[in-house]
Amino acid sequence: MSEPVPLTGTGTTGRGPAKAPSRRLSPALRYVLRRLLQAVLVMMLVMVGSFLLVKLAPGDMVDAMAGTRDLTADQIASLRERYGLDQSVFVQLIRYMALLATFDFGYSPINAAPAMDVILARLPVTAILVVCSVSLSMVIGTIFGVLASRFAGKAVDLGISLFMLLLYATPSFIIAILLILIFAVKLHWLPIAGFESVGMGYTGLTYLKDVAAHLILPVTALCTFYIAIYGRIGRASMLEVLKLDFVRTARGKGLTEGRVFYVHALRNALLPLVTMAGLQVSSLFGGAVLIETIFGLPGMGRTAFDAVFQRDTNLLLGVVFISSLAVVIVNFVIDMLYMVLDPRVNLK
Amino acid sequence: MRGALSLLGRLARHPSGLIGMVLILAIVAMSALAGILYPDGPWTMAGPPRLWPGADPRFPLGTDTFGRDLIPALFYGARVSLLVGVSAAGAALVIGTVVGAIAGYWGGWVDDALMRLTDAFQTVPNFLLSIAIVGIIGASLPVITFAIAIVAWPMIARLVRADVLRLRTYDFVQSCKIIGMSDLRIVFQQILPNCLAPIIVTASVLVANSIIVEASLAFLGLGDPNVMSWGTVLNIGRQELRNGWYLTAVPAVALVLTVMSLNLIGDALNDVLNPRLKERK
Amino acid sequence: MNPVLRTEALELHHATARGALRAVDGITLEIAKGETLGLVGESGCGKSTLARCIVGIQNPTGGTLSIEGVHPGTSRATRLERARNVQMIFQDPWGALNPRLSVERIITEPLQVAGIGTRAERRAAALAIAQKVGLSPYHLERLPHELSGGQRQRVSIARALVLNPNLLVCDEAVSALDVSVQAQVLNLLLDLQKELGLSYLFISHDLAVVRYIANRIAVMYLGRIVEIGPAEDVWIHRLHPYTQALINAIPDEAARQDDAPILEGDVPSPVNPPSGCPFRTRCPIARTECAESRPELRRVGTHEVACHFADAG
Amino acid sequence: MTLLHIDNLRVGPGRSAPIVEELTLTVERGETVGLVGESGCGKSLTALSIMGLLPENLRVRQGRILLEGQEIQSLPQRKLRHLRGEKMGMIFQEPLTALNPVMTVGSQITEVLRTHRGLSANAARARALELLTLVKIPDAEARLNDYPHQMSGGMRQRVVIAIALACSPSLLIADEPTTALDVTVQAQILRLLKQLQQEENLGLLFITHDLGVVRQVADRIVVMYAGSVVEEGRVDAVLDAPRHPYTAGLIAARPQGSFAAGAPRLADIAGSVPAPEARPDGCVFRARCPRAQSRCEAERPALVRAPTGRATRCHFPLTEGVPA
Repeated sequence: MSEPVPLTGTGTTGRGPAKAPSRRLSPALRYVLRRLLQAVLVMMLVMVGSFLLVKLAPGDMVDAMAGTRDLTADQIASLRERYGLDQSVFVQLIRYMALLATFDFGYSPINAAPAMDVILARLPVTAILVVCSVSLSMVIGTIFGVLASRFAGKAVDLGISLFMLLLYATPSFIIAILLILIFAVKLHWLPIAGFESVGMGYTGLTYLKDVAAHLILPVTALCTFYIAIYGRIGRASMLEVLKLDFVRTARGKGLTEGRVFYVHALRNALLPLVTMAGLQVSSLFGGAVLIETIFGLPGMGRTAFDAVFQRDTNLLLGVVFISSLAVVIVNFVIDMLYMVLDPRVNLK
Repeated sequence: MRGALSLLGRLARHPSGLIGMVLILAIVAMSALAGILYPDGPWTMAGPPRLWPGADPRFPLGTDTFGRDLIPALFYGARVSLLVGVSAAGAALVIGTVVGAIAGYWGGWVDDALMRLTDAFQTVPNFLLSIAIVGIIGASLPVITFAIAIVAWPMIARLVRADVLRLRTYDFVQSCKIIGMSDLRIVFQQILPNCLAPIIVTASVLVANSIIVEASLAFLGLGDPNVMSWGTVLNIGRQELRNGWYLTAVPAVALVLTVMSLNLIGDALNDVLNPRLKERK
Repeated sequence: MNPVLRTEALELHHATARGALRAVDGITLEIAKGETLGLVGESGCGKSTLARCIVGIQNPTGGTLSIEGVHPGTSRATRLERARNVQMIFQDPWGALNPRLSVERIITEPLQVAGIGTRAERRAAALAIAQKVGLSPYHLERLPHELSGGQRQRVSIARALVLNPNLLVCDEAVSALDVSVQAQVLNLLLDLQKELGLSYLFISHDLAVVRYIANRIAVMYLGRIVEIGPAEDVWIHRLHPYTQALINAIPDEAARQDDAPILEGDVPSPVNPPSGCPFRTRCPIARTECAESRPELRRVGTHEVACHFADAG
Repeated sequence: MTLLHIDNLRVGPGRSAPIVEELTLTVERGETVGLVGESGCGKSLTALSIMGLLPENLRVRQGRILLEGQEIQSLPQRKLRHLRGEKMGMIFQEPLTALNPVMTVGSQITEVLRTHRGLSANAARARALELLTLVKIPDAEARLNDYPHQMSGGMRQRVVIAIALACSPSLLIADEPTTALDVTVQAQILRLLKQLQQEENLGLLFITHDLGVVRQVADRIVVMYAGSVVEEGRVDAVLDAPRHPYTAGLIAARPQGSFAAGAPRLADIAGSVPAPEARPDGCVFRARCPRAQSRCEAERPALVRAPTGRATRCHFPLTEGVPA
């Protein structure tokens, strides 16, 4: 085969001119830093919002801290001074943000302890709920969505779509009650409430089994809505991707339909689902309030519920802050994951 | 107007659109007739307490723990659900559309600032924030509506922004700039009417979500104590789960049917307004 | 006589993550009344950005621009003033018209925005201009999606002409059309020019079309003009190696001489373009000087060329 | 044996309103056939029919497609799949979207080889490298690990060509492969395709709307209008002396010459292409034809083939010496 003589000696094809040597950051690092900065900004906005809510609450922070304890007028005045309530609103905001940034949410009167300690004690239960629900709903929902798209227009698709619609339209707390009625009240298969069987002194594997039995119903109740979401988005995303040109190229190469579907199309169709996970985590921290209250689980959601009814603003806003922080962290991790899944992302 | 009527006509020819519209019309009729059929309101203790459905022909759906008839409760509850659902969704729609349109069209730092604000609202767990707002300010219908709308608008804002970003590169928008049209007029008269389809579809989902959140708040005991909502009955039912699960089932069915009909309408709107997606089926 | 359009060292740079993107990098040109300047170049050479600067969608970051001898500002009044002098027609006949507005509304909109005439007068004006571009009153009541590609391009032209501008910027205006329709639109543009004394800035990647319609031709590469002059001279006595390569690459020309040298590689990125002559990385006659100093446009015979060695060989 | 033989093909959504009808076409080994027509004439659907990649709502309603004498239509999916990639490859218009954005270029080439040839990972990679070099991608070794978005349009199109040629097919279908490219890059790709076609003795079906491109690459030309072949013959013969009024119109409508001092008007073809469901009876071109007579309305002309291989579907063809 004869190679044509190149017309120029430089051979700079495709990539353009050699990159100018510079101190500029690599695109990937720039992307990570930008995302980090955005996360910090978002947390600062959450702090400002939290401050606004405190200002809207009847009584001020010190009233709340004083709570049921008897404080002298002097003590109250000195507390007011300590928290800067005699200063301008802007200074108060800065001080408040500084406190939040060090996880100092103030005192929780109903628990007679710093709000942060209360939250830390309740965090693990909620974390377990959220992690189990996200992973389960994502896997199950995606499978449903992909199946529906594989058989688009056929009976399987219709069946799955109807089921998704039912799950989508039923609020999680109604599912929770339904599950309790069936599996706890009628069938007695699973415990009705709580995180573990009290007073049994289980250890080791038995303990894990006991906790798992307690968690089956709450996790299921939290999952259903998002199974439907992932199913619907997954189906739509697959159908969208299957219309793209590269799918035709893949078929034109003579690849098996399975490879075209599960390797070429699926990888691209997964991208919007991954983005969804961030929103889901946020929504689960909200849903946990209902589910933990119904199932009597000692988590952050239940704590928020108690705080609302006992007017413990510090504790309530502490829960809001910690949940938001968790969501920001999850979103950051997802952004990093995205960088691996979609090689184009850090060019945007 | 003609466009709206023809849209309704097209919806009626779509199977899920038809089912959804019939159901939603029934709910609307319930809320409209509540005051006429039950002038005494939902709170009257009309009969013996804890009557199971069918036990007494005067109370086909039974009575609650205080002997209140469940049928007027359902009718008045429909009123609250629709009122809160539609007004919260409407408010979210307006905020979201304005924020999304401004961010998408002007771009630059305006876009950055508005999108970080949107991020912040999407980061705070929505239901938690709603509870915090209602819990701190106090439970009344306006506050509840506000608490729902304030967490719902970011979804619309993102949607509208994405669409405006796409449309603003279109040559017809460029051409409007060339003829010297003002930016506001370009956004609201030229661009936004072209994003209507996804906004309308999302609006139906938004109403459904708002209804769920209102019911959830009332279920937790954070509803407006002066109005009878489906959530109020659910809250009462929760305490009677072992012996009177019908108290949960009756409002739950009403809630699920309402939400489902709105979602059916949303799906149908999506098909009718985006013929592109329909080709595949 | 004042030229309709005059640009002097016009620049548009914008900052990107990797450095300044020099989309338009010092363009000096003039268009006289009734003249067509054909602007050719490959994608990314900045020809569309230049067009957008001229009609005022983008603001140049350097140099001057004057339309009918006036430097247009950015205030609303001057935007309207500019609109009456220069208008643009676009490539994609599907994206150039708002899908929700009737053809009549689309054509009368420029008048309405400028506050010209009553509703009835604007309607009459739309009717008149529609007739001129070969549309019938029937078309005025239609929505854009009810028209064919060629008809839509006629609507675009009518909208652009309703304010009686002197200069029409045509950005790839016939590139998306089938050959037979393209011929219809080209004929229309020539007829309108004869009748109304219009000037065109005709931007296209299709050299055959430019050769057909232009009096003068300018060739752009990486934000700069590398050759400009009367169409015939540029075409026949093409001096810049890039112009030569472009013309040799036209399939018809290539079919005639199968072994003509063709350019290797792609256009470099306008971010951090090559030092010296931007074309040197693909140039068949590049020498070391080309990397050191950037050739400016200089007069050679009847036209201008930016190359150190254009007349050497 | 003829490499590709399409006989009286009819493609459409249902029994009526076919998009492609009465299409007969052959491609020999080592021959380039240019398939020409304006948008909507059915030329791309013809290509997709050959590949068996028609969209779900369209189907071959009639006729046969034979590849090396084997009828494709009756083959089971599995066999047909094997023909794609092995015996025939295809290049598409839009190199931007034709490659999977989340897979490396290398893996998109090797998967063809592994599917059809069962090569090991190493062997497939070695062959992929060979292919990238064949399509003249500089620094091929490094490019194997690149993602498509890291390449220019011309480079991506070379990758698509490499994929199509991976298993050394005997038929290559190129659907407007240079339309989305700049003119200098187009010249590179056309030259590359021509060279590969000669070296590998490929049958090349080259679909385009650009008569200049056809003149440059093709041996024979087939002109389509509204779903049917209207003229066919050696490229020079057809382009220099068209017989069908549509071909003549297409040629005359192209801007030629002129330095604009009173440029001559182009001979445009009045009206526009009818939609498949609005095609008139008789000759589909008659409404736009300057030579149409009453017979054109009454009777659909047949594609009349001369011994020279020249074929025309017209009752009143232009004869040589008469200007178009």
